[in-house]
Amino acid sequence: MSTTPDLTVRIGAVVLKNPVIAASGTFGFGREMADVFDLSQLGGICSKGVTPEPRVGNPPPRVAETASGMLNSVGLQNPGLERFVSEELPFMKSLGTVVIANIAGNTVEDYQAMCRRLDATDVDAIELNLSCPNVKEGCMAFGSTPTGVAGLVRAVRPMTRKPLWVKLTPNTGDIRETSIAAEASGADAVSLVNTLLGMAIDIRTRRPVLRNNTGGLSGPAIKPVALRMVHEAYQAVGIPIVGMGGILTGEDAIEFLLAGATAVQVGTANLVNPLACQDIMDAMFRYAKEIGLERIADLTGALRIW
Amino acid sequence: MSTTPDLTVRIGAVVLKNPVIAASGTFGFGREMADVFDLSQLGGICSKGVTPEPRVGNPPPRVAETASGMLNSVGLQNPGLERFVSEELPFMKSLGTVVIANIAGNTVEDYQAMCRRLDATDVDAIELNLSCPNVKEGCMAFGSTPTGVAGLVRAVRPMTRKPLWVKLTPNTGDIRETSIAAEASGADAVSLVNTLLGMAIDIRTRRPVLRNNTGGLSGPAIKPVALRMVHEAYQAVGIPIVGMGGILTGEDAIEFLLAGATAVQVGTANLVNPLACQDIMDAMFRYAKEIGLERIADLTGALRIW
Amino acid sequence: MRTLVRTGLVRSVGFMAPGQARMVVEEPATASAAQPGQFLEIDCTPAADGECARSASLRAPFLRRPISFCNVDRVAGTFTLAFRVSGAGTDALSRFRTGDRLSFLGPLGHGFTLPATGTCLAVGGGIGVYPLLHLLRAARERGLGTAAVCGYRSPEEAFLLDEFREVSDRTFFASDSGGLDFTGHAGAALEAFLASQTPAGPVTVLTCGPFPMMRAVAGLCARQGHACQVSLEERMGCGTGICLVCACKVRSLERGEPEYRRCCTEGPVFDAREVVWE
Amino acid sequence: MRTLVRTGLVRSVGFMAPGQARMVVEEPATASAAQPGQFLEIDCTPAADGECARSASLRAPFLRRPISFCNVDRVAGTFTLAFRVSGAGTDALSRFRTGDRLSFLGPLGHGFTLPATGTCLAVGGGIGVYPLLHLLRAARERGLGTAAVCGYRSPEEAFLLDEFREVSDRTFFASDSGGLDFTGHAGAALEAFLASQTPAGPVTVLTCGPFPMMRAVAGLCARQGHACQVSLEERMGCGTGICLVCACKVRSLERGEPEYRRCCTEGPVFDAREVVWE
Ligand SMILES: Cc1cc2nc3c(=O)[nH]c(=O)nc-3n(C[C@H](O)[C@H](O)[C@H](O)COP(=O)(O)OP(=O)(O)OC[C@H]3O[C@@H](n4cnc5c(N)ncnc54)[C@H](O)[C@@H]3O)c2cc1C
Ligand SMILES: Cc1cc2nc3c(=O)[nH]c(=O)nc-3n(C[C@H](O)[C@H](O)[C@H](O)COP(=O)(O)OP(=O)(O)OC[C@H]3O[C@@H](n4cnc5c(N)ncnc54)[C@H](O)[C@@H]3O)c2cc1C
Ligand SMILES: Cc1cc2nc3c(=O)[nH]c(=O)nc-3n(C[C@H](O)[C@H](O)[C@H](O)COP(=O)(O)O)c2cc1C
Ligand SMILES: Cc1cc2nc3c(=O)[nH]c(=O)nc-3n(C[C@H](O)[C@H](O)[C@H](O)COP(=O)(O)O)c2cc1C
Ligand code: FES
Ligand code: FES
Repeated sequence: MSTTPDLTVRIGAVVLKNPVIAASGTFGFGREMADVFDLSQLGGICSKGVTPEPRVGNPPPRVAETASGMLNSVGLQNPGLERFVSEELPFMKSLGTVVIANIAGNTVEDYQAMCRRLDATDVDAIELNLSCPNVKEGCMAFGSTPTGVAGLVRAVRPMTRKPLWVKLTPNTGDIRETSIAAEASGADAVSLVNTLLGMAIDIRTRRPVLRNNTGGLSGPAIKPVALRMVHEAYQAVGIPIVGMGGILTGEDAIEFLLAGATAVQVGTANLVNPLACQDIMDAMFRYAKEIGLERIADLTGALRIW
Repeated sequence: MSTTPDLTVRIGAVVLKNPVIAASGTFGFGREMADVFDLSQLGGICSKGVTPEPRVGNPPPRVAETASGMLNSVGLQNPGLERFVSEELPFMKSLGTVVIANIAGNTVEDYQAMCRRLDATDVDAIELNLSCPNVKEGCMAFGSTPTGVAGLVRAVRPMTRKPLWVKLTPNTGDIRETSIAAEASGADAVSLVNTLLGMAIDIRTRRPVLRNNTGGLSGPAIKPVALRMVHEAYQAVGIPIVGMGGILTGEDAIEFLLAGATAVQVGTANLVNPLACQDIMDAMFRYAKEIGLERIADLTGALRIW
Repeated sequence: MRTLVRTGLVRSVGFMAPGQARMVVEEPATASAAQPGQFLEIDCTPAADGECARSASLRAPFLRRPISFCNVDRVAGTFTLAFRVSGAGTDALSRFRTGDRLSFLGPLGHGFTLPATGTCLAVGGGIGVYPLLHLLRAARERGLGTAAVCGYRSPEEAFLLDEFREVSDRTFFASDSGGLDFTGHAGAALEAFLASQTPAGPVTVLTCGPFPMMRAVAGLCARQGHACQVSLEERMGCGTGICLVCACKVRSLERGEPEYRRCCTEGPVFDAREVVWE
Repeated sequence: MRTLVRTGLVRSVGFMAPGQARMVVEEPATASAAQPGQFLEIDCTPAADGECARSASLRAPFLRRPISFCNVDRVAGTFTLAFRVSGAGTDALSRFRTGDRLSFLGPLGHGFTLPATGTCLAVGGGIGVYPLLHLLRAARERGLGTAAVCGYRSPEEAFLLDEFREVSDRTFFASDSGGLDFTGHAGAALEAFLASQTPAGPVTVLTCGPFPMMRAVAGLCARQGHACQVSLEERMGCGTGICLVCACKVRSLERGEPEYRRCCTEGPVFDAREVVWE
């Protein structure tokens, strides 16, 4: 890619080559795709959600297809923080792109301890997952109310100098309030949105399709809701927004920038198209070139509401 | 239709021939479909949202297609309560099915006055729309918090002996809480759910596609969320639940019954298939027959969670 | 009971010009019923036989698309749809193949009203020319005079010229980039045409095309005292009148107050004097 | 870089038996690379040329579907997919036509491991027989002994019999309702087969089919001391290892603790001794 248009964006102190980040839980730790396309081109990679101890995850079935989307109930299957730091992070850092560690815990202390540990690594940013709908304790419970968000972010903030991105849940009455709480408590960015809590039923067995009964809805189905929330949050906070939810194409990504996102994460799209991130980066570049845009960053919030 | 299986369901005092109701705002007042299929077969018809005074609605564009769904921002265009009572209600009552009046207002007094007026009519039930995302004041503001719901329902309850169904919004942190508030304040049923607030952007013009900027998301895209909310509410309240959100086929409708709905409303499906309600009724009948079910009402809440 | 949901057999699909597709569909009842200016709400995925609403996961795109009748052959029991490929729906439609089944609702809407006598002067711009072909054929069958003023972007994108010649006493083709009878848009072409010709009897102008063009045409008709009917376009949900998303702002000739009417039911064709040109 | 996303040309589509479809696809690189027991993640809507991810509104159904190689012809550069129409995705797939483009990811997964010597005894039930055809052909090419024990619901639903005869030294066809070599399910058939035959050299059993059947087969192999590989089935998201939804419970032979492994990457084929049969 040539240098004009300039695709660089900044999330606080973190500079991304371009606004496209592979989303947490939909790109592993980058290993599976490392020989599929050149990952150094990516704006960034966000790790699968990491917890203090290893987690085996939920029993299968863990996936249900829905109209233009899917439900998942993986339940944060991961090797635990120590193995993440020793085995996965070095590999991710070797890829030549910005690396974000997505972390989740059951208690405030879990998050604090993980942030302290990550502070001593070369990870570029920490994404506090306050929005996983697939685990019994913590996580989404923190993220669904402004007080929950504020309490957690305030407790964690002193533990690290790393940029803190707070990933919020759409399963809330007002995303502005939780975003404002994150900003006021010291977050460097908010990531919007995680999955909507959903359910699918097999009428033959009269059972939920997912063994976990409910799961997180992602994919194009949720794009209108995610886009609205990014737009709302953009009017409410001054910190950068990392937008996501149903992005499949470059056009989708540009919609999120216009609504107020500084960067985007691409999740479910990677499942149906392993080259999704690359295709989206290419399409954004072409678009910027076509309309004679100098800096992609100028699109952020450029939506003209009626 | 023969009499076995028995498709009758009861929402409090209201007996429906079968669980299929045409949803508010997606069937007009029944006129357009009256010569398309035999409306007397329907479980019920819910009117377009009616307000105290006539409303012209929002400027166009009022619709945006989304992945497996649509956004609308009609904004409660309707002839006002008086003309509804004098011109539309008699026609609806002549159809030979249960008629539900869906009403919306800006203030508590609006709802009170409308309920008083409707009490003197032969409407079978009143659906309090506390969830329209397309009007500036009132409505969804009442429905998004438990205290809002409780305050409104309590104020309105003494105004009428008609059954009160309270239609709630999915744009809330916990549907159980608003459902419990409705029940505790005297609602006879809750209708779940109205549309999710969403947005679509035209990247060429950098404008929201909808002239109203945001709109209500409906259709199959929202089914997993609606189904989960019905399931949650069923575990929280004892009054019947009228389930809806993305029902397109008989299977979809049965999923809602299993999750806890006593009846369902079919909305957006009518737009793409004018015979949707009929097709769904037929499919439910066939299904019940095939599995040897005597009463469709036995499906309500029959989901076996893991 | 009125049959609203129908399935037709696709007889042929092809391109008339780049991005301009044409599909011939066989469904005799629809061909008989079709009135000029009416439209169908079309499902853009091939239908299994008789099927209307397929399961959610197979509806792609989700909503139907409104397309007007471009031509109708009652004897053969067929009708022609002509459309510009401008998005997911029309793209999917252009990929149908002979033998596919097409699911549609209709005929829908309030079409053009043919005058009792005189000349039907059809004025179209871009894809707005399509429904005018059916209109002119119907007018000629009624023994009315027929004339067509059609505006295109360029001669390369000018389609259906022969077809228009066939059904019109006079044709006048305009192109923004020159090379046809007139250089300029359809509104200006109409002015030139009316200045040079005196069509037989009272003239009724029937127009379809971009909003600014139709506004110019309506203005000219008002000044020159011709009756004028315009076919408006609005995004639709149902096409059948139940969802109220297709609001067109019109001013009732009796009441005078601007109000929203349904493009799919009270329209798409309105008396030009009713339209609020904003 | 590894090419993961490919597009092939559909050579033919048809039904072998009611609800049992077969599709032949040309894509030489895929045909060369395909290993027995591997699968593809298939997009169930025809692809425009080279296209992979189409716009959201046209992805229907949304996720890809895992389908195994049933047969491979490296010389012709083609492979065969055989599948039961059991839902929206496979239904859409069965409606493809000759000349359509098929988008897929793969070859994916860890397939069967052919032994160095002896006999490959393939045991399949229902649609589980499909991948065994490719397996037996590969085994024969390697000079191994081949035998097939296939279980069907009824003789009417017994497909690919001739194809299995062609690649197997011995075949033994079972049907739940009688009328073939054996009456009963594939597990019982295997027991009868092994009681009546002594295949050449050490026997490696490779099985694919319903879970209870494979459990029975694995139990028999454990008792009789045959190596056994089983092909598990789990709902998938990506097929490429990045989403972790396809968890299969297995017990590591070294560590012994049950753990979840990815059906799409560590599987679908596992050593029978690893599988947690619950
Ligand atoms: C009454 C009527 C008759 C029409 N007749 C014809 C015809 O004969 N030939 C023809 O080429 N076009 C016609 N159109 C326009 C045609 O409906 C649109 O071009 C088409 O819907 C675009 O769909 P798409 O999926 O290709 O585009 P997309 O932009 O992907 O569509 C997205 C959504 O917007 C709607 N939409 C987009 N553009 C328009 C538009 N111009 N008008 C209305 N809705 C739109 C679509 O229906 C869909 O809901 C007619 C429109 C109306 C209202
Ligand atoms: C590794 C592997 C190889 C396979 N090979 C074959 C084959 O060669 N021939 C064949 O007929 N079938 C095969 N299957 C099963 C096949 O994938 C399913 O029948 C198919 O996905 C059903 O999709 P559908 O849309 O028709 O059904 P739907 O029920 O509509 O599918 C809904 C969702 O559930 C998933 N699903 C449904 N049934 C299954 C199932 N049995 N296994 C996995 N996912 C399922 C679908 O992928 C989809 O995501 C294989 C499965 C796996 C895991
Ligand atoms: C299979 C799967 C696993 C996910 N795991 C995580 C996770 O571990 N941590 C997290 O913050 N989000 C997780 N997510 C949510 C995504 O990162 C993203 O927020 C969401 O899916 C919406 O974006 P999308 O529609 O582009 O997928 C997961 C999503 C999917 C589909
Ligand atoms: C065009 C349109 C208009 C609607 N108008 C109303 C309304 O006036 N009052 C109301 O309570 N709900 C209204 N709704 C919401 C529906 O009744 C229903 O709750 C929602 O669309 C979800 O169901 P569905 O996915 O089956 O459409 C409207 C929905 C649509 C699509
Ligand atoms: S499109 Fe639904 S009323 Fe016109
Ligand atoms: S299907 Fe995604 S990891 Fe196996």
